[in-house]
Amino acid sequence: MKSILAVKNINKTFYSDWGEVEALRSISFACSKGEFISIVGPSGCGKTTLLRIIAGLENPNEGEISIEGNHAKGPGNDRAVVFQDPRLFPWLTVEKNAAFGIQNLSKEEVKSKLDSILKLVGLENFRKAFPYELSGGMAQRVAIARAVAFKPKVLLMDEPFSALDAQTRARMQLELVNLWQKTGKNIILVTHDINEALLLSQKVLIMSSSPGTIKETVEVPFSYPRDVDTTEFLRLKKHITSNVF
Amino acid sequence: MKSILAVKNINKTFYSDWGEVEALRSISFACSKGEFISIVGPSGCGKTTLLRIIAGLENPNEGEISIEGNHAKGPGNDRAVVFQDPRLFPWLTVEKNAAFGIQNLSKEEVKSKLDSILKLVGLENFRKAFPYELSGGMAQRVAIARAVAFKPKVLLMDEPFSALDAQTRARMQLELVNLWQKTGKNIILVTHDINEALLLSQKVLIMSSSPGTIKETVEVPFSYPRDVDTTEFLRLKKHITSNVF
Amino acid sequence: SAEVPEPEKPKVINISYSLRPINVPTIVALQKKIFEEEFAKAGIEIKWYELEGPATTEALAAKSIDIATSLNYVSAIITKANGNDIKIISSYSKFPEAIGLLAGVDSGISSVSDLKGKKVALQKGTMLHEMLIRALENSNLSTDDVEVINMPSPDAANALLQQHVDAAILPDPIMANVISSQKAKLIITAEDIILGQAVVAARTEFLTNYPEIVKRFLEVHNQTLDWAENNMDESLKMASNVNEINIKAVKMLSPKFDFSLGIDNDNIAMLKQSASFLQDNDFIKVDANTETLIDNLVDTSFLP
Amino acid sequence: MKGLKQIMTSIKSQTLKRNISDISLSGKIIRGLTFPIIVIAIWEVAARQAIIDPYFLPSPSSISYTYIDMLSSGLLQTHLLTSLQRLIYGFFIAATIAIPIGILVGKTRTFRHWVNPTLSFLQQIPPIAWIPIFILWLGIDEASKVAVIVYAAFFPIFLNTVQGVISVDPKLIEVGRSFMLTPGEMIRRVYIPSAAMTIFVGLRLGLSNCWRALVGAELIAASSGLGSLIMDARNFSQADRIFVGIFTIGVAGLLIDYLLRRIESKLMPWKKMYQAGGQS
Amino acid sequence: MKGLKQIMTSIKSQTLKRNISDISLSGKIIRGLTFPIIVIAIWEVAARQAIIDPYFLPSPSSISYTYIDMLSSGLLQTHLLTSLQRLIYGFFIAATIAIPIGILVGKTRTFRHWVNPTLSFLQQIPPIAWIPIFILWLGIDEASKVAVIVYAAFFPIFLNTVQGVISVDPKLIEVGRSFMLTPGEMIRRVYIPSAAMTIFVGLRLGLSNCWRALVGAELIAASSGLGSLIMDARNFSQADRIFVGIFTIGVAGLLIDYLLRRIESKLMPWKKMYQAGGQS
Ligand SMILES: Nc1ncnc2c1ncn2[C@@H]1O[C@H](COP(=O)(O)OP(=O)(O)OP(=O)(O)O)[C@@H](O)[C@H]1O
Ligand SMILES: Nc1ncnc2c1ncn2[C@@H]1O[C@H](COP(=O)(O)OP(=O)(O)OP(=O)(O)O)[C@@H](O)[C@H]1O
Ligand SMILES: [Mg+2]
Ligand SMILES: [Mg+2]
Repeated sequence: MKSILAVKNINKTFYSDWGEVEALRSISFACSKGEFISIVGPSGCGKTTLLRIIAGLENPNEGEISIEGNHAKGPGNDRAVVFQDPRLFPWLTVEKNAAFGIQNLSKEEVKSKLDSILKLVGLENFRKAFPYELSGGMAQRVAIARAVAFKPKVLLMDEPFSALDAQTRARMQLELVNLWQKTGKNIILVTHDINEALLLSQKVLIMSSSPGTIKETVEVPFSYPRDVDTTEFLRLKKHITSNVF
Repeated sequence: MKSILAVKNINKTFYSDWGEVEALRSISFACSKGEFISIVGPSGCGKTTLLRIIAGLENPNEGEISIEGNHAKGPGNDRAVVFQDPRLFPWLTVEKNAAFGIQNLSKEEVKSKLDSILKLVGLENFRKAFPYELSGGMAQRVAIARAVAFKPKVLLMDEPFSALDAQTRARMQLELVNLWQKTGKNIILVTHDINEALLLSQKVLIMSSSPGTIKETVEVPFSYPRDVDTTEFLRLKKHITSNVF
Repeated sequence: SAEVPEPEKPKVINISYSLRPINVPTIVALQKKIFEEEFAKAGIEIKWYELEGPATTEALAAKSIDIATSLNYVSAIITKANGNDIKIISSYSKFPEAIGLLAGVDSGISSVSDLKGKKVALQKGTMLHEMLIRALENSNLSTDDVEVINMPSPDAANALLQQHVDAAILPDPIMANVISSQKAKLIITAEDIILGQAVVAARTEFLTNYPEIVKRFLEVHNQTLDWAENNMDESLKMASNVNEINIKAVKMLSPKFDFSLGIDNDNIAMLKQSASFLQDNDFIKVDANTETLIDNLVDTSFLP
Repeated sequence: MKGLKQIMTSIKSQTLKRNISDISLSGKIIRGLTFPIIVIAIWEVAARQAIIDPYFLPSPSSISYTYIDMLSSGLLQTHLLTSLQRLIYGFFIAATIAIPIGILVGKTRTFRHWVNPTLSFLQQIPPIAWIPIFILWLGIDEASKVAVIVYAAFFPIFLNTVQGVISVDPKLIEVGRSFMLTPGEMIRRVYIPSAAMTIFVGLRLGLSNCWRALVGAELIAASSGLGSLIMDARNFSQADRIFVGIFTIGVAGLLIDYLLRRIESKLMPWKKMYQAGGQS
Repeated sequence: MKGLKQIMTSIKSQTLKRNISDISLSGKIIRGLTFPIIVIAIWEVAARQAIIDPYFLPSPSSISYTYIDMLSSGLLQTHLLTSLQRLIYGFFIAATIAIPIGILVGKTRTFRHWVNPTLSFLQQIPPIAWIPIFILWLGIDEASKVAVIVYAAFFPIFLNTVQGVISVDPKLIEVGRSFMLTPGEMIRRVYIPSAAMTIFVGLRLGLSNCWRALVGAELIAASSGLGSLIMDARNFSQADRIFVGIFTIGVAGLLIDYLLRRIESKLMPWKKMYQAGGQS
């Protein structure tokens, strides 16, 4: 299969007055077209840093990212990010925040697109609200809407659902899988939840910390929609939890 | 048992240019001395608003909060808050952020206290780091350290562990229960994770949204340390998930 | 002789003026648009600019104005010495009586010789300054015997009234105002001490290009003077209206000003004295010959 | 019961709102006027008791007579309009230059290195030192007066714009980058809204500098304008007219300043977050 | 292998760091000087070709002769020191008044209503209008000159402090409130560090206003000082001395401005977040 995204031998160290932090060491993996990959690992292991490097927002000390075979320097139209914190623009309403990345569309098209996306994230009644009027989970949902509306080839998501309750989260997860299957997008999802990773993605990269490395890559062989209560699922989860983490 | 915190008939509506949001309606509950209560509910149901009202940071439209029988207006030394976002001071290092609330202690005492607390949250190697050098989970852990170091009677926590991976979270949960048992503090924990609520608290308030009301109060009869895999635990969890949510 | 080619003429003449304290000829000229009408016949436009202080000499040097009415002679000499190529073509006004040395009523000063050891406020580098130094010389004192405090005249008046200084040299109408407060008294005026003169000056380039125009300008000025002379009351009323000071004050000030045109040899000699005085006191840095400086500066050939 | 409660809540909310706007109307004005009125009252009494010399401080009542005189003769209006025109030209020119350069300097570090020392040098120069140069380059008509005003307004606007741009939350800039905004879009959609509050402070400071610079500007060949009014009155020691000039400048400046603040809060409804203390 | 790699990384990091500070040293200075040097070069050529009138713009070389003259006679140093002293007094007094009032006004809305209109009025008044009043109250010695400078510096510092305090992140204020900070602690530990960057812009603007106000201040009975040097030179149409005064003010101002910015970045190491683009 053709690889749409290739991460080659990334090293990243942060230098501070008080010392250095080796955040990533020798990270390599590839993502073939339409693949849904998730990255799990303990807090501070470098998940966000890796995602930021893939997004082109941070330069690695060594190694490179290539998209469809081309060396990618800096951000691109082909990737969109859901950051770990919502990062909404305080001067824009919910709908304007969600529409932030939309380009080259007529007013009507934008409107109908917004309608469907805001419904998707359950905020159709909060179109005119400003970010300071939202709850933590609502803000994060606006951020998801903003990234999805951008229609990138690769969707990079940094713990997008961690602020959500089980029910909302389940709905959003379902919608994400739907979106992925319908559009054939690539998705790279950072999460700290092994369950979520196994439920959603085809491949799970398991990272360990200090320095952040990929400890194991697990293929998830189940078909969609997945059931968390099957014995195979539970066995794989137990395997990861006990052996890897 | 003497109630240390009483929440009496709270109503809260937010008025905006684009409409009003009735965030809380007729919320009443009491928290007896040393009790550990958690509040669960869907995103946007008013959990944070309720916690903020208890903390004295927001005024309800109706109703009142009393601490040990006294009407509490505004924040007090008796309560400390872990906010939903870390809210660290960007100009302070990790250790200074953690020590922010500490008062009337000698330098040595502060140092030893910080040592133990930073170890607790696993950041002993990041004492001198500034907030922008931390990962999302690390920042949240500093916020927890800051609230715990303040030594309040009532600890109010708004989804403190939602940014953490399973392992770190489990460790922090354990430490929280230890702390609670050792000090006899009251803890009110907002979470969107029913599992977490059942694992940690003695009483779970289940909220529903629009308007935010307390739908059911569930007593958790298990002794500590708790095991999530017992049939009683799973039955209670299933009950809540299917009947209440 | 009808075949003589039409002399070149400018499209516009830019003229600076000052209405203060009571420059009657200019007030009359502006009110009655005398110059405008006169030069319109030749197709020349007149543009007036109210200018004060160093801005006048700067505007001359920048060729923003061609003729400056009412430029004080000290500025004229200093700016000429520093290379501003202008010429004095006539006197505009003489008003030594409108400048005076005032002393606080409680200062114990009743003559110039009492100034020894006292604080005198005035604006340095002006004719006020020249007056002080000359008055001191006349009383066998020097600048070292007094403490000169450099201030613009309005502030100097303030300082005198509040007894921050013992004496001040002030021009009218500030002088009159201070005297009327009865907190200060007049010791001497500048009469017979300094020229106390404002001159009509023009850029040399303009003079050489349009000598006839300049002559005409002075002629018209003379006509204005005649009119003012013959209509004294009306002129003074105009001055009162334009400057918004009451007619009584105008009538009091008016006799102190001599607006007649022309520069006689006495006047030139006085200018030369002033120039060498300015040089002696370091107001003119250049090692120029003050005699030739004034000879180059004054040009009486345009007078009617 | 439920319906009644809702109505009650809604009434409450409305009275609440009315109360807030009440404070912002009459209450605000009364509070704002208290202090000046006390000063004026003391001053009037002191003047009547001849405690202060009318040569320096004429009594408020005599100033107001002069005020009325000058108003009814239309003279004051002429002065005000002339000055206002200069001021508005100068202010807009300054803003038009200072904001774009400020954004560039704030955004691009290299650019900052190139121009910072030069600007930091020019910033200190007294306006009066510019006057000869302005006369030379711009003549003695309106242009050089406006130039003095431009110079007065430039630096507050410039420096506050730079500051505003530098302190834009880097997280939001990253969002812009990740959505591939062009540099122009980045400025329009991220930098300017973020920096708007700080830029507005610059505009307000710049505007007040304009008023202050009027006297200096109108030293250059002005027969009309509030600055020249004050200067003339000074030369004639007419204290009442000086005060008329000062009050006119002060009040006109205050009104425009108020206008600017109104525009600011209209442009930035989300700014109230900073009064409300919200969460995001 | 691993050890080698670490050494390599460390060397890289060090060269990286050195490079950055390299730019901040010589490179910065060279870039900063390019523009002024070009201007001076063109100016010198134009002066030699007699394209510009030396009456207004003497050639840079002739200005530098005067400069050297005035330096060797010690005259310039005296002027500079006199002015510097006034400036430092004025600046510190202004900062000492403006920052506390600014914090109060920014923090307390009621207080804002009381004083805002008055301050907004006073802000517009031309300094020259104050001179008679300062003379009345403070005499003609140093005090009234310093007062003019205080007035010049007050408003930029004040308004930027207010702005800084108003835009403190309400979330951080809530943290302070929930930790029961006393009002004093709140100011010291939350407001001031948050507002520091904006206050520093105010200080820089205030300082440059001080330099600009020197001429006005030294109209009052000053026999020495850079402002009076410029005024005298203007009255005597000595353009070379005007420029000596301007350059001295410009360079001295630039140096102090630079100093202020150094202090700022020393006080606020976390400020680099805004250059790095970090996360929190
Ligand atoms: N700008 C920075 N400067 C210095 N160190 C940094 C910076 N950003 C991240 N780090 C460090 O790099 C390491 C990895 O951080 P990262 O944010 O990638 O972790 P993470 O896996 O996303 O953790 P979490 O799950 O808690 O969000 C951490 O030790 C952090 O302190
Ligand atoms: N300052 C505010 N202004 C207006 N509306 C607000 C404000 N704060 C909260 N709300 C509204 O109140 C409701 C409850 O918000 P709250 O933050 O309490 O939810 P929550 O239960 O904490 O949700 P989450 O789990 O997503 O954090 C939401 O609908 C939100 O839009
Ligand atoms: Mg992260
Ligand atoms: Mg919440």
